[in-house]
Amino acid sequence: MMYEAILLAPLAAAVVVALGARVLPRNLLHGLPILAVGLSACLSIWALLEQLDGEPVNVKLLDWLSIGGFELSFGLLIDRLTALMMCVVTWVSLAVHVYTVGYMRDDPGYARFFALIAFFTSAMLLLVMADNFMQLFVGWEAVGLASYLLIGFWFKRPSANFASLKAFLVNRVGDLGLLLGIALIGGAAGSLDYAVVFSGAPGLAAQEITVWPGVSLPALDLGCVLLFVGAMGKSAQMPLHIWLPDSMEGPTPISALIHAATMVTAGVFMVARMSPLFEYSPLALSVVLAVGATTALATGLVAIVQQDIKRIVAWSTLSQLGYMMAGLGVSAYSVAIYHLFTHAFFKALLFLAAGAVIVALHHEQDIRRMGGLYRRMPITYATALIGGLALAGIPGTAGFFSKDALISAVTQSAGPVSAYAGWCLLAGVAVTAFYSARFVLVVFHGREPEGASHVSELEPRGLWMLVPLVFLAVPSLLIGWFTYQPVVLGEYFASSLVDLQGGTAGAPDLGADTLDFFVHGLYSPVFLLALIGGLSAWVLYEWRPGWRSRAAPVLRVPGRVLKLGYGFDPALERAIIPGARGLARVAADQADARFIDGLLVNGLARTIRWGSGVMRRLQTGLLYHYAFAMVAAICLLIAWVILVLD
Amino acid sequence: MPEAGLLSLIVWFPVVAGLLILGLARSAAVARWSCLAVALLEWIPGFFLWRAFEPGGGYQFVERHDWIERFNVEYYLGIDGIALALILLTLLLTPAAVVAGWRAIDRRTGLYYGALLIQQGLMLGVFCALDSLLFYVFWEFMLAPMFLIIGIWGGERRIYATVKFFLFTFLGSVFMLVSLVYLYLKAGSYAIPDLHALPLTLTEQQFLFFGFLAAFAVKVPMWPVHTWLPDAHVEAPTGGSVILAAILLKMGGFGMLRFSLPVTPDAAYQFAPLIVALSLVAIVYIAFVALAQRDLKKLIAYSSVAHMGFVTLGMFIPMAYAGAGNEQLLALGMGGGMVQMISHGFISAALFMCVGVLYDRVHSRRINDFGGVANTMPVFAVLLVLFGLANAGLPGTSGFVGEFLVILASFRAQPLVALGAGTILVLGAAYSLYMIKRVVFGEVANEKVAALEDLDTRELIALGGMGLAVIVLGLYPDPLVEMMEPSLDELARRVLAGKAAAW
Amino acid sequence: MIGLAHLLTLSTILFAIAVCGIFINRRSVILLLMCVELLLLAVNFNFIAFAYFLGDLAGQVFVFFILTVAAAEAAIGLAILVVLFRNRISVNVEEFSLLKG
Amino acid sequence: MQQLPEIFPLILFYGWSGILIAAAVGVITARNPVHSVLLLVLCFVISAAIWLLLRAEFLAVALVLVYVGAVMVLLLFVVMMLDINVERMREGLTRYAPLGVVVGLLLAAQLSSVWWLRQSGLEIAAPEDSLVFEQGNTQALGTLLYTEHLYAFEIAGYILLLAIVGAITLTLRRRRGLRVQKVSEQVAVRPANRVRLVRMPAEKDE
Repeated sequence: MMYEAILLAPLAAAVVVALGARVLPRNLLHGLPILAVGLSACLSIWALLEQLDGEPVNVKLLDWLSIGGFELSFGLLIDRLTALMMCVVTWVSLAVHVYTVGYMRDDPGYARFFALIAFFTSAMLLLVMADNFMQLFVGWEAVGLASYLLIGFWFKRPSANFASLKAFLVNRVGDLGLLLGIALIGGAAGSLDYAVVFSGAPGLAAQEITVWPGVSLPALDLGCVLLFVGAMGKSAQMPLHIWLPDSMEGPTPISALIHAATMVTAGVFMVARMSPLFEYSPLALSVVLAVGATTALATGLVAIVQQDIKRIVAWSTLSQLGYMMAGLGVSAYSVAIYHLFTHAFFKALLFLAAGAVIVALHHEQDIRRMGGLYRRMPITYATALIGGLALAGIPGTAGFFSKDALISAVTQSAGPVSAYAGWCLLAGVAVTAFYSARFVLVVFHGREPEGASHVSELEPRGLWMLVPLVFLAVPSLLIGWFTYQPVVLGEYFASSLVDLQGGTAGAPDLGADTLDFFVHGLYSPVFLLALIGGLSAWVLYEWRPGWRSRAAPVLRVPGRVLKLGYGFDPALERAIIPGARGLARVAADQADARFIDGLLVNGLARTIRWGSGVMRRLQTGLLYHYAFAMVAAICLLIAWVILVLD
Repeated sequence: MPEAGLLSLIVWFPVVAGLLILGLARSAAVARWSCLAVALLEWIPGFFLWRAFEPGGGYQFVERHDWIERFNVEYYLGIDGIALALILLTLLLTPAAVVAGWRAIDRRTGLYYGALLIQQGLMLGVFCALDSLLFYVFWEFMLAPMFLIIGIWGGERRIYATVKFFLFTFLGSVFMLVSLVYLYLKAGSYAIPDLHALPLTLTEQQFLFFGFLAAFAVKVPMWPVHTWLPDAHVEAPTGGSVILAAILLKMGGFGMLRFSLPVTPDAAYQFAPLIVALSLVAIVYIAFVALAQRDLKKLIAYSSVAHMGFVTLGMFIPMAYAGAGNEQLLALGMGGGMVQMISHGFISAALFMCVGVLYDRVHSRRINDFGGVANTMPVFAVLLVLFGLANAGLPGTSGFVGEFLVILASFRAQPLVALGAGTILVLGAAYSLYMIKRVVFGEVANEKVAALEDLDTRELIALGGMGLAVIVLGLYPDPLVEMMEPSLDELARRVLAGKAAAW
Repeated sequence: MIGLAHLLTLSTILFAIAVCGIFINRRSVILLLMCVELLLLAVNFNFIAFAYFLGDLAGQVFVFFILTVAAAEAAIGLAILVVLFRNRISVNVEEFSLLKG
Repeated sequence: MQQLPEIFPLILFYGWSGILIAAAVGVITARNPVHSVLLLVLCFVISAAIWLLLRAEFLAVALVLVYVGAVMVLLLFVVMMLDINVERMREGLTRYAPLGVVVGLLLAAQLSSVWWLRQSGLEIAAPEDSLVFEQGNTQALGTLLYTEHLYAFEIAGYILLLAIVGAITLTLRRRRGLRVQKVSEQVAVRPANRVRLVRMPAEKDE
């Protein structure tokens, strides 16, 4: 009953708010969702505590349908992984809900917004609490729907509409992979229940799928790769990452909740959830590792050249998602999930801080028109700094614990692409530190732009926005100290994640306990790289800004490449979209209208009309022609009688 | 309520009422309200039908009387789960079709609403008929009211559209008649259960299969005999479009389940790859065609073709590649096809009604004439987005269920086919949401859009009801599937057992 | 003695003359009607001859009915002719081609 | 009945046949339609005579009565009634003559070929042996018509009726503006249709 309440409370609030948008008082419009999500959040903690000393729980909700040997149903599977995800989702969601009260205060779509984020919370919970693949897919698409509707929240803006459509369609490409993966597993295992499929994983590994007569592929490898394609879409891995930067068209709370903390990590969660399958497919793991590591470095580099405050954070999100994927790729599921966990807090924090800046500056998003805000917005500055430090992985912050552990796991793994991945991630550390520092320095330090004198973080939204910032800053700074030991070193995930390859165990760099790891971190090259990155940002943006213009000619070409995001977006906009449109036009106008309808269908009609025109000329209307025809026919008939019948 | 005669009541009540309205209704209001009343009254026997039906009980509510003794033609009615699902769909959607014409039909209303009800009765007759000649009679008579509805109240090119519609469907069904007559000569009976049991050689089955295919493929419609559909839809009044898309197209799929598969199982098995190929073309290629449409109704019509491609795909893919004896897979595919049909009935009807709502107000169906409708019609916008997303197969809506099951079945049979079919995930979303982006979102595009009024109560009830149905079917399709499953299992067994061996 | 051959030859000649007549007279509907009567007469000859030589009255019955129908045909035909003439002031066959496609 | 020489019917036959063929040729070649009709009458009369030779007495009489008496008179009537331009009617006679002759000959040749080809195998019973002609021809025919062919006979009657009705309706000319007594209306008339009672206020003296 409690578990159902966690899932359904936000949904109920969403429905009530949506239906009562015009009649409910304003207090209820935000009060109900906040209460509902708060309830879910508290119950999630309860669920987590239950799980700490209990067995996984499986609750059946509803028989969806059963046909052809498949019994599909909705059900809740709560184990430690789920419980952790539930806590992340509900607590970040709660913070964002509260923040939204301030952020969206003057928006005409106030009720719609709350209905949608409450709905999103439910959908995300549905996803993480799923006990079968079908429900996973339902939740998967439902969060995609919420994301689509929220990116396009300001539906009057053409750019928002374009971004939402793009996000949905790119996600759908990934979803296609996921759906095919599900279909494969369903077909091979004969069931879509996690329990059945996971217990049959070794058997699946031996199966082969006939893709084409004569061509067979290992079922599990193919299935895991397809599932990962789904994860690539949702978790925005290259090359399906293109939707995430554009999704910043949505309101900032959404960017924090959906496009940083929760939804985009669904892919990571999903791969972790499928660890019993991926463990039997080294090939799929290598793919995950390669894609993740590439994304981690490549998108981090792009973050350096962004000028839009939200896009910097967005590209950094991509990079961090790459880190998580890389962690999954070396079977360090617990570490990847741990990074997901910490990242949710500090990335949401960064987004919310960015949102506070944006609101304070009256929807100015260009960092070149910002600066020196630390005086005007001290609390925001402090929290953003904490977020930046955590993102850069400075020892002691939450980000340090998760990221260093993750890098350790990757660099010590021994897969075919481990070396490449290790170098990517290490280089990524410096890059991360660089753009984090740049973000904080450019926005909060430096010269104050003109007209900024009246800026204040207390006015006009006040506490509604500051409380969530502080609330998120605390775990971003401190949570590593409490959780590192049990989650990464301990056996927290032993019951929910399968790690046959030994991704985390046997990594000496992980330290003996939390303090050991912290001290170890201070000496590690990772910290050094982070310091180098951060310091170079300080040099270029604070100490000697002039050096930037001097370096500009040298960096023009790489800068351009990065600004274009390696050409993915231009390729989409100049080649794929026009190509699809052209294909559609050809299909519609030439193939369908002209060929099938024009040539075949109407052509047939024309042929008949032509034929009847010819036949018509035989009908002269003159009597003797008919008479002649009759007599001639009689002659022929008689001739036939004489010659043939005799 | 007594079960005997229930089917006759359901079939003939609207026909008689329609004739009465056609003959007697003097004013538009009388015609409208009485038609709506009849359509809603039909729900009562429909409800009893639903309650009294026992899944797995074979053909039920059977009525059997001699009709033309000389040729052993019978008045033979009866339903299984498959037919019941479609009957309920018809009953539920007819009131929506009535409401759809409420504003737009302002001349010869009596004739219009009479024709609508007669159409309903005849369609129900098709689903109920267990005598193949009776089936054929209903099947052909069904064309007449639709012919009138499009031909009289249609748009500018209505004559072209009706002639095309009529010729296409008629040509197809003539081949079916030939097949039926051959079967009669062979079996000495027109009763469908007898035809199911009739042993046939493979060659016979091949010819019969194509005879049936000609009729059903046109109705579904399958690529490349689909071009009548966009024209018919574009010219038809909204109510006509609703009926056409929601129910008339389902005749094709229903016919395949009633005739093509069980009567000629071995030929179906043999030609399944062909049907699968055509279905794939319909899904992928037609989706592209839909993407390029500038007319709302055409877009939805093409998307109907693509979605009905899923129906045929689901029915034939399990046979195309999987080995014989895989009954569960076949039941899965056919079940997916059936769910897809029911779901598409609601979704396409709702989408056409949405277009009708816009057309009633703006008198245009061109996508470019709209933009920013959400600003002036928020409730309508929510519903249109819902139906658009359902059309894109979003989970939680009924559109997902069928596609999911069909892809599940396809992948087991042939992964590449599943990949091709799966592109609907992207393409379907592309054309649905691209349309929504241009119509619903954005700034108010012009004065006409600025002057739009939101839905009135009638429209809201009709569209809201369909929206509810779409969501309920998406979240809880179990009752629907449970109703059909025994029939599908039975059918799958029969099909896979084959006939040529018996001969 | 008159043989069957005599009669058949006669009817053949009569028939041929009537057919010739249809082709020669391309003008007058009346003449066409008359030729048709001649054709029927030729046919009647055959029936009567066979009735005689086969000793079966059915042939004569047939002739009886042919006469009846021919009379009806002539009546209607002439009526049409009159109406036609009244409307077109002509019985010229070449001027009538209403059925021209 | 006195026996005539065998040759006598044959002579009659040849003579009448000659006249018949000549008259038929005349029908199709005569310049004046009236001549054609008259020649056609001759044809029918001669035919009737030949039919008598073939013991079809009733039909011969019927032919003369019905055809010569009714149909041909009708034809003649029409021909004379309609003011036909004879000269124009005859144009092109020679133009199409060859074609007509060719077609006619072809047909004749084909028809006779049937006869010549089949002649050998066909056994024709001697007419004297036939019992059918024992009783009077009219009686025999009547018996047959009213028993075996009763339905056909009835239908023939209807056809004739139809022809009568058809001919009348076709040729009946309704003239506009003709003042005719409409009896039914006169009978059905009511006082209200003829007399209108009007209530007038009485005139007041000012």
